Amino acid sequence: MTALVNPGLADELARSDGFDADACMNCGVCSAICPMGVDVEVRRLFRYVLLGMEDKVRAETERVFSCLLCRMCEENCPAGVHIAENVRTLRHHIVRTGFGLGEG
Amino acid sequence: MTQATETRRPVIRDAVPGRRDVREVVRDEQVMRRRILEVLAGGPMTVPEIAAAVERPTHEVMFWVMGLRKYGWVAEIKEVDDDGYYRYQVVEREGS
Amino acid sequence: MKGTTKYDALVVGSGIGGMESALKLGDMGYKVLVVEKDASVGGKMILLSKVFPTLDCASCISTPKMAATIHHPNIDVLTYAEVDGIRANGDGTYRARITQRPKFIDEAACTGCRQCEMACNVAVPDEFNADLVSRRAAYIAFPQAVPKKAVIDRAGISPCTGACPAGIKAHGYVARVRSGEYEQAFDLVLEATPLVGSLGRACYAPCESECTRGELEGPLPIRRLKRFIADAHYGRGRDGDPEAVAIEQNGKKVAVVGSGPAGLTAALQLARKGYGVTILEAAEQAGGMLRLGIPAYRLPNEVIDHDISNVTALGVEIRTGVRVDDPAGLKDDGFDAVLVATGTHKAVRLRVPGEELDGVRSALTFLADVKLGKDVGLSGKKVLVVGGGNVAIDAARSARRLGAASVDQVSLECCEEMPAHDFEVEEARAEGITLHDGWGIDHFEGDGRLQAAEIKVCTCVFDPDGRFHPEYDETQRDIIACDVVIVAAGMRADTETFGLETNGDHTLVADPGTLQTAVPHIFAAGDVVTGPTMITTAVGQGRRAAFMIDRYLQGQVLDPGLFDEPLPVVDKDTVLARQQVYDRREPLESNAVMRAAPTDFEETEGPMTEDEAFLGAARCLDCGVCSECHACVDVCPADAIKLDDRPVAIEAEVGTVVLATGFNLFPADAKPQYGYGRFKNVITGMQMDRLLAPTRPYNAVLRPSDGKVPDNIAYIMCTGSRDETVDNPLCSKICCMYSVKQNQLIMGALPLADVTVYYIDVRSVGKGYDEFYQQARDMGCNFVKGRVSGITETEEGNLTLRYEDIENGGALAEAEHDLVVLAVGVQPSRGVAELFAGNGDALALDDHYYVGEVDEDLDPGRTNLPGVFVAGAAAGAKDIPDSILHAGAAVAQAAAHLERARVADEAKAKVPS
Amino acid sequence: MAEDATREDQAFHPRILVFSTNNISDPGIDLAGSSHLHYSPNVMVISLPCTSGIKPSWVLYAMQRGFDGVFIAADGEECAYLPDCAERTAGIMTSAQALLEEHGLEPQRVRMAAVCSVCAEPFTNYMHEYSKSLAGLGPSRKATA
Amino acid sequence: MSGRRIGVYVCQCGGNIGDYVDVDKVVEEIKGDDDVVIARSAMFTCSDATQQEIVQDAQEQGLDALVVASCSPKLHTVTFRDVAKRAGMNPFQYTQVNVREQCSWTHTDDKTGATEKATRLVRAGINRTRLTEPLEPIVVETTPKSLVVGGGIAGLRAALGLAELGLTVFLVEKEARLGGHVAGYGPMFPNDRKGSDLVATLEEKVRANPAITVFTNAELMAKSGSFGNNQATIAIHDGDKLETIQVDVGSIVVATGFDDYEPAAGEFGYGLDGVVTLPEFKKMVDEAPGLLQYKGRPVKTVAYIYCVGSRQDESLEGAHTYCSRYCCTSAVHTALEAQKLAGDLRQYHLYRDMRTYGKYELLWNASRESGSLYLRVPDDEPPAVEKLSSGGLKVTTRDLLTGEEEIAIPADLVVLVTGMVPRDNAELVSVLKLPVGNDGFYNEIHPKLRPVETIVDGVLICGACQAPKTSSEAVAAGLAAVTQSGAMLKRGYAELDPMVATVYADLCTWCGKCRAACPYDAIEQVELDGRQVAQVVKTACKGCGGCVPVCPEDATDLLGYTDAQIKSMIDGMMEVSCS
Repeated sequence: MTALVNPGLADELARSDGFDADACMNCGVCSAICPMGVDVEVRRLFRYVLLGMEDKVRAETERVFSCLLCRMCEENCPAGVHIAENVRTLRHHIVRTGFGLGEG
Repeated sequence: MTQATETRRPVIRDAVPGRRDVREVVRDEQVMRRRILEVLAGGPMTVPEIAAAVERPTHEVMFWVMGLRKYGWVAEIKEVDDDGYYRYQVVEREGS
Repeated sequence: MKGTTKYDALVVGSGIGGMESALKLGDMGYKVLVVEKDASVGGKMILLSKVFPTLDCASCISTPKMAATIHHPNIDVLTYAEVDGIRANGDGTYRARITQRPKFIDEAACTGCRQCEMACNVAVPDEFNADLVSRRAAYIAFPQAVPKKAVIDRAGISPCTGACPAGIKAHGYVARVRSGEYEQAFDLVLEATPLVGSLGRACYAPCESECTRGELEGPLPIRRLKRFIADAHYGRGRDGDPEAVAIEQNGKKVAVVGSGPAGLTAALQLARKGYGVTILEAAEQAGGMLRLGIPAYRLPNEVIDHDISNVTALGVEIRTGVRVDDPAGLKDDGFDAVLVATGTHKAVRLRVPGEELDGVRSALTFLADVKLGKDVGLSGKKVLVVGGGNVAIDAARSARRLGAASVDQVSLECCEEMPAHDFEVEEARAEGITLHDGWGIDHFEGDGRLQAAEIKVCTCVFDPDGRFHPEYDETQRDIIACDVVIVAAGMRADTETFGLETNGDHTLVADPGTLQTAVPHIFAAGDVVTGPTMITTAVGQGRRAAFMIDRYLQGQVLDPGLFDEPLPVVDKDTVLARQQVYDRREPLESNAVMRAAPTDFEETEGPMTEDEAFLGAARCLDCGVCSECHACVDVCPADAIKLDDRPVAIEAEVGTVVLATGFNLFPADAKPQYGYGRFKNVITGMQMDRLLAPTRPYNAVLRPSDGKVPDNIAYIMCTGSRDETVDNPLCSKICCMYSVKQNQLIMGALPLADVTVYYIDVRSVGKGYDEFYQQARDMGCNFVKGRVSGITETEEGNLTLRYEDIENGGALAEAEHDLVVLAVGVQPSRGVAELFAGNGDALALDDHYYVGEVDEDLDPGRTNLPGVFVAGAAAGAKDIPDSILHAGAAVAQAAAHLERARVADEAKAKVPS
Repeated sequence: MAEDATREDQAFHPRILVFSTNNISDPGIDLAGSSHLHYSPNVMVISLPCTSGIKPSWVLYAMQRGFDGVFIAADGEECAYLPDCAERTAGIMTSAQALLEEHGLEPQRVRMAAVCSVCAEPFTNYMHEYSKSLAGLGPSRKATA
Repeated sequence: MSGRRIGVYVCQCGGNIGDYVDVDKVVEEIKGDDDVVIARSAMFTCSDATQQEIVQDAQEQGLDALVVASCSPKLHTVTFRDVAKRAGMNPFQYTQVNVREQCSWTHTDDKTGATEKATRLVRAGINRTRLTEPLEPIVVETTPKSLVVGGGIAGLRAALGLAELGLTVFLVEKEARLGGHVAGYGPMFPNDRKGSDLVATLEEKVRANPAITVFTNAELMAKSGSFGNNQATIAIHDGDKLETIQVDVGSIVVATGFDDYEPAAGEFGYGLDGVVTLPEFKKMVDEAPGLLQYKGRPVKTVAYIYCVGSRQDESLEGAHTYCSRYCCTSAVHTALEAQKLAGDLRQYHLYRDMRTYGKYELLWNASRESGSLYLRVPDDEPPAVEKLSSGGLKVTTRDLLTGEEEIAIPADLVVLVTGMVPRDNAELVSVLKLPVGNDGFYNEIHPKLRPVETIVDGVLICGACQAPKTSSEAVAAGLAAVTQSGAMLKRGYAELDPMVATVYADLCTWCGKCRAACPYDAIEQVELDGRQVAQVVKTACKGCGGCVPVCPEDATDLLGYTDAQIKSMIDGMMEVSCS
């Protein structure tokens, strides 16, 4: 299944909530350092947003909410991405737009 | 008053086990030389074997054995054993 | 090289960029000065295993360049030297201040044979092997060093040695003991003084007070180590120095008046130099205060005998029972020079009523009588000792041993202020002596024979100017019944008959630097000059006097500066700052046996066992690095050790400056999640390069934790690079390639080992580089995209890496490896801008603290300062070919700068004034 | 002692001539000395700028004068003179072997290996191995005599 | 007896030699050898005292040659050559015998063996010395002039640098204008300076410098000569006219640059409307009138495909397997420039490894933050470019950073990030005999020891003709070539090592083998007494001896290492009969 890139999602999140993961260099440290283990792969999550893969983001709703917001990833991010803020942003967005709600 | 004296000596700390400063380990080479040579007098040994015999951590023994090797007191036997360790033996040191 | 020298160019640093710059400028005909801070030229490249992508041997490439640099007729190289500052002259030229650090080796004589290194007793981490193994304080940097000459690493005089008034190399003999070289340790002390055994017992050890380890758990037992080596030596029945008897006599004769510490020491020193020395001693036995003043439980007579035999073995004659009243007259007996070292043997009187009563006596004669075995008849007597000093304590404790019914001691000072050492007061109390501190004697009572002493409270001992001026509270009094009073109120020199000028306290007047008296051939040393002091002070005086007498008799100038001109003492805080953590090592406890009522003069302190000596010496921190143990001096066949070498300041006028100061490697422990420094099998790329190099420290690739051949090695790329968390967003450019190079070499050296590289992007840019990377892949090296987030250590010392396996679906993964190599990046070298401090224009650095290039596009290598250029990695991360090309660019412009200056000068010269 | 000496004398210790290069392999051989590594004193070294300049006739001449083997310590890739140094030296080796065979000597009496400026131990090992293999061949002059 | 008067000094080096070699015995053994006038042992031969003793001996005994047996020649050859000179001898009639590193220290276990060996080595040294000839350094006057081939940024900077050293410069440019590729560039990384401005700055200085003569529409036609002195023939086209001139130059700096990779038709959709190469795109951005446009249409989305023409699979015919080094950074920088233009631009980069090395990493960071999104394409699955019926383009790829997802990017423009390829310079290669590597770029002698020198004496290479480079790296290389020229020519003369090859003309039958063996063109064919013979061009010879073994007549020798000397050394090693 080929996904068509859609910059609209990232734009909208940036505009409404200040989402910003542009600096990410895709090194994967955030995923690997997460004390929650395999549950939250923020790097990939952000990438779905950047590429505009809305269905993928939707499918990760549970993960987005399982994040402890402990900022371990943020402290270790070599690119200085505000990861926790972005996760919060995503939650806000999901709640606001009803993403994933009523489906579980 | 007491506090001032305390803060004047911040470098003094108890060691964390297994984390002796490299300078400290290296300094002990001169003292441990005798022990290690004594132990090796019984025949060649690997670093873990020497460590067990002198009752010191293997990584510290590594420093000492390599120092002794560098300065001509011991040499390795060419073949590695099945576990991947070289054995070291005493060599006659020139000029001594 | 001294004074100011003119050069066309100054090149700072002699790594690959510096050597290239110097060679090319030299070839152009310019005079070049290269200043290198290390002991060899070559920089970091010479330490590498091989170089990518050709896998040339780094050494084979570097050594011809190193040799060419050092032998080039137009290049002068200063190694082991620092540029302190560079000042612009304003006309495009510069003036550089340089310090040639002392190498403590006569470079012309050194043959590079490494015998000093093999003999050296101080081990420190070998920075040229990335701290994987030790080196010695005396060392040649590495096997291919150019120049191949030794240097001795000296941070200064160790505080213990610096504290010794006798000039004994305390650190030196401790280091000798640590290596099990007891005889050499003995000889080292004997260099300074014959009193090895006496000082091992009776010295108050100022060295221990200064010992840096004292800032931690407590000082080393330096004095007892000296006793240990004396015991070991004398116990072997090796009195004296048999070889020394063969000293060639120079025909001159010296009389030494007095056989105390100063006299014996001077006699030994003079006899060694070939003088015929005669000691004239007024007492029945030789030894001075050692013999007559120090009780046997502290210093047995046999020990003094042994020590004196060190002197007599050299042919020194000791005539006892000979009192000299006219030192000058000894010239008539054929002595060319005289040393007066008669000490202070006259007791100071108390000046209180009743002092003349029978039963009141001086501590000096009392102690002498006891030591010489005379019956002093104290058995069953009530004894009162007057005084608060060491002599008083000695007298009290001696009285205790002689069967006195009771021993009381009266001291003007209260306990804490008593001049006696705390431990002595404590020991006296333990032996049952009753101390009345803060009391003074009012008078003694008795009818011909002493019966009691009346004492009164002393309120103040000294006046505001610190002069002895006791004041009393006359209302508070007490009476102590006593049969014998031993007065220890001080002692003074007995110099009335000498016909020499004296001070108010009867000490002799002598020049403090030369110890010469007003009568040229008479010198004076020891307590007779200084008043009562310590044994070590007297020993130091004896050494000084001998040195000066020798110069006097050789007809040389008596310059105090020539005697023992030591390096500055190393700062203790600096020493302590060398280590992050100190392993607690409790000091050796005293083994002195304290009995409540001792009845004999057995030594209270026992000997040290060999193990105790080892452990005691092992606590030494090697403060000065070099211990001055003289092992190198002993073995150097070329006599090239020059411990009196000192820094030399050099100034150079230069037409241009090329900064080739290179780079630093990222300190791997600044990424604590990778465990460098904690996990033994986490090493840096430089360490792996050393393990792979032909001059490798382990002779194989082995795990540092236990010496196992690793079979599963991981590389973590971008350690300290491309990483905001360590404030370095830059790519270090070289790490990918050096890792790929190492991958290939490891696969060659350990065909069975797996190699995995955790990377973000493999940056193999350069001629043949990408092909080289592909080759590593083809050889089986495994490349995993994902930055490792953290490492944990297993019990076996293996390492578990956590990472996201990005390219294989992004699964989180863990992998276990038995060796991890951190591909550390580069950092700017420090202190370059500071070289130009004080100039109107500072040297501009770029945003990342590398030396700034103001026009990288057209003038790469040009800095903001006219005539100052930067070559190689000092301007940013560069691999070897790029560094060489960059140096070429810097040199082209430096030469153009010189050329412009030449043309301008010529034009100026042509203009008629 | 005297007996030992006699026995020693009777044993065959091959004489080896080594050709080294001034910049690369000779420093490697020097390093073996600085590291006090041991090999037979019957090994003697002549240093040249580049092993591509060795004449095959020198190899034969060495045999005729009593050497038992010639070892060429080549630069390999590090040669600063000739990029094809390794191939050239290999060619010289081949010619020398042919020349030896013409004169009834075993081609194994000349050998070549890359020795770099820090190859102290490899060089020592080569000398040990080569001494051993030449000892197996016996003295060279038995053929020419 | 040769009549030579040789002094032999055997060093004890303290105990370093003396403990393991019976030095006195060695001296005793060789004392009676032919021509040995003095033989002594010394505690430290290198000490000042012994050096003076040698000088004194030489003067008293009329020594004309010297042998010192001590440590490695690497330590003291220079020292004792100097002693020989001070003693009035020719420094090349000195031999250093290594009895420390190669004798005493390796045989610490065998004093008898070490002593015997030392005797043999010293005797070899004496034999060699007996056959030495006095040599003087070859002094060559050099021509303080340089020729620069190629007027791109590297060549221009080199020309200027050479002139600044005081050398006379000729600059030859094939095209009608100077400046090469860079002249056509707008802002360049990393300092955003315009390529055209950089070139203009340089050109102005070059044109104004009286020491530089510029020939455009010109080519190097022929070259001859040797170290420091070359003759170059330059052809200058003036319309249909062709003029040739000859110049004498000391060095030739080749800075002929690169070509952009030209994708094949259909390669990543090349040929489709909207598929352009990086240089084409850069020009579009440089010249964009405020808004990025392609053929009049505004460009909203750009997709970059990296590594086009670089890092190609080696199994492909004529593959460019190398990485072109500059293109990642150039594409990133161009994207940043494009982003500065008006309009809301979306940029997608399909890369393999992002190679923004060193400080260029900052550009990549900046580009990500300015609206570029990067996708990692699999090495073995190149992205597909297709033309949509709507007129736009679509690029499809799997993005390794997003799991297994296949992603499609609709794009107005597809930029093929093309690399550098070597120029077709067949003529120049044949004129200069320049070595060319497998990748088609010119090869230096040694990338680390001599990175701008070629095997052809005095011919230097710099810039992108050697390997892909950025502009400032090419400039640095150009200046390095200036430095190398200066090192050869600045003093007006050069002293070359006299230990060079020599030909015995009487033995030579001219077969040409020696000439073929010499990569340095140091052997020429000359007529001598009516015979064709070989002759060594001393100034070109590097002294490797590579010509010696190839001569079928044994007519060549390397001075200092002659056939007779080597054989005499072998004799010396073998003539000992140690008691």
